Amino acid sequence: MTVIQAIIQVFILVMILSGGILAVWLRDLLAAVIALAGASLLVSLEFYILQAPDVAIAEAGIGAALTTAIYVIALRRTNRKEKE
Amino acid sequence: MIVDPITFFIVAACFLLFMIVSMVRLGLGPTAGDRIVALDTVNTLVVSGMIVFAAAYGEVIFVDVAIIYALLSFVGTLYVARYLEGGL
Amino acid sequence: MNILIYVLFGIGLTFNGLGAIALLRFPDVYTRLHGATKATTFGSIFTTAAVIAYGFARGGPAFDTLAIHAIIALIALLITNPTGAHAIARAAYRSGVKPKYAVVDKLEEKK
Amino acid sequence: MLAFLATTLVAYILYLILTMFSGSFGLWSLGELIAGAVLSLIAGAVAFRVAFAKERAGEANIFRIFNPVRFIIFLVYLIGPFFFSMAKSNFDVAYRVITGKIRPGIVRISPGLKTDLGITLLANSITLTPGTLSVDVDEKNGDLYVHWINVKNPEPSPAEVCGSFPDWVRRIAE
Repeated sequence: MTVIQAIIQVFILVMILSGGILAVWLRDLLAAVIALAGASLLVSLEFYILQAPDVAIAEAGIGAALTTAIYVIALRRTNRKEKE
Repeated sequence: MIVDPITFFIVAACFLLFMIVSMVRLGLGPTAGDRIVALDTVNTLVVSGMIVFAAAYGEVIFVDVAIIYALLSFVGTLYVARYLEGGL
Repeated sequence: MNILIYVLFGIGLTFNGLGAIALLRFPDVYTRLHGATKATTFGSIFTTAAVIAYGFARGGPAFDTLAIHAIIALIALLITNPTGAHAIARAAYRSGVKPKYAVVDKLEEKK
Repeated sequence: MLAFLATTLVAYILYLILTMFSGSFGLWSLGELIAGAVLSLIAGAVAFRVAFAKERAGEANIFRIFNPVRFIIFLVYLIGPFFFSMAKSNFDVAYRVITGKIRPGIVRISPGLKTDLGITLLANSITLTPGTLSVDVDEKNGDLYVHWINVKNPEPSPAEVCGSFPDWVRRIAE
């Protein structure tokens, strides 16, 4: 039981890390926003596994819907490609 | 005889494996459309994984998180899609 | 009952895995959407059905509530998933991604 | 007025389903019943213009959806032909994932539906059934542009792409 739970935790943490690295590394800012949305989605799943459903609901609302919306509206006003 | 909770944990671990495969496509998709498809797949997998976890822990309130997640992740997908087609 | 739950989980996991593999194997956005949307929706129906069967088999108010809420989550998933796929396909077409290896493209002729 | 009542009723039923098995007063407790009534009144007052917008529905009588006969037909449609073709579509997708044989293209079909609800239902059904994915809709005459993964005929009839679905949808929503 505990072994499987540890494996689940490791999988989720690896995916959060890869999402964050992608968000920094990608030059296309829309792709970076999508990677950030994926990372916050998985952060919410991690809160959920740690048995804090209220925090998970808050993270879902803020991370998946609100942050993505704000970043996309900001992209609309500026450039999509990052300059070197 | 009722299923042991360890079954649900194994199923959830399989879901996480599929999520990793989808994250690969999120990383190397050539266009933004490919990345949104991958994000949508991860959303669906997370929602059904949350339902399975709720059965594993035996708590009702956990399923409500899944319902809210299913509706809110849709909003995020729609925002990026609207940006891509030039509306918004 | 036990065997039913295992079989439902098996079918669901198979189709979810196919959806994830389809994401890697197909060549362009539209075909990937085919694989991802259909296979993951169908697989999610089966895994959620397994949870619903588990809830009703356990019995009691708490587990009945779990099963009913799982049904509502499934309905939400069934409504939002094809709509999101349609939105992504339209956005991809309007942002200028042409379907690869296409033999016919009527939408191109319209514009 | 009728739109407001219908929205309130739907919201109240949804609230009652969500809070089932919560108390001693039958299936629900008294506090849940009162709170649900107040909340669904607020929801109805806020949302009835969006839920039953007349100018976008196409025709005058938009409350046909509440006809119970249509509901029963809808359930039969969901369980019978829709679920069957969904299963078929998944084996089709499995075959194409394993072998990699595709011949894609975007075709146009004109099913001849008029109401918004009918077009939405048909487009979502098409997305979940074998080898097809709705890409765009022509809002003037209700034509659908469909991405077909295995094109057999560049100018197909609706029956060739989605089987008997337009007839079912016409029975449900028009």
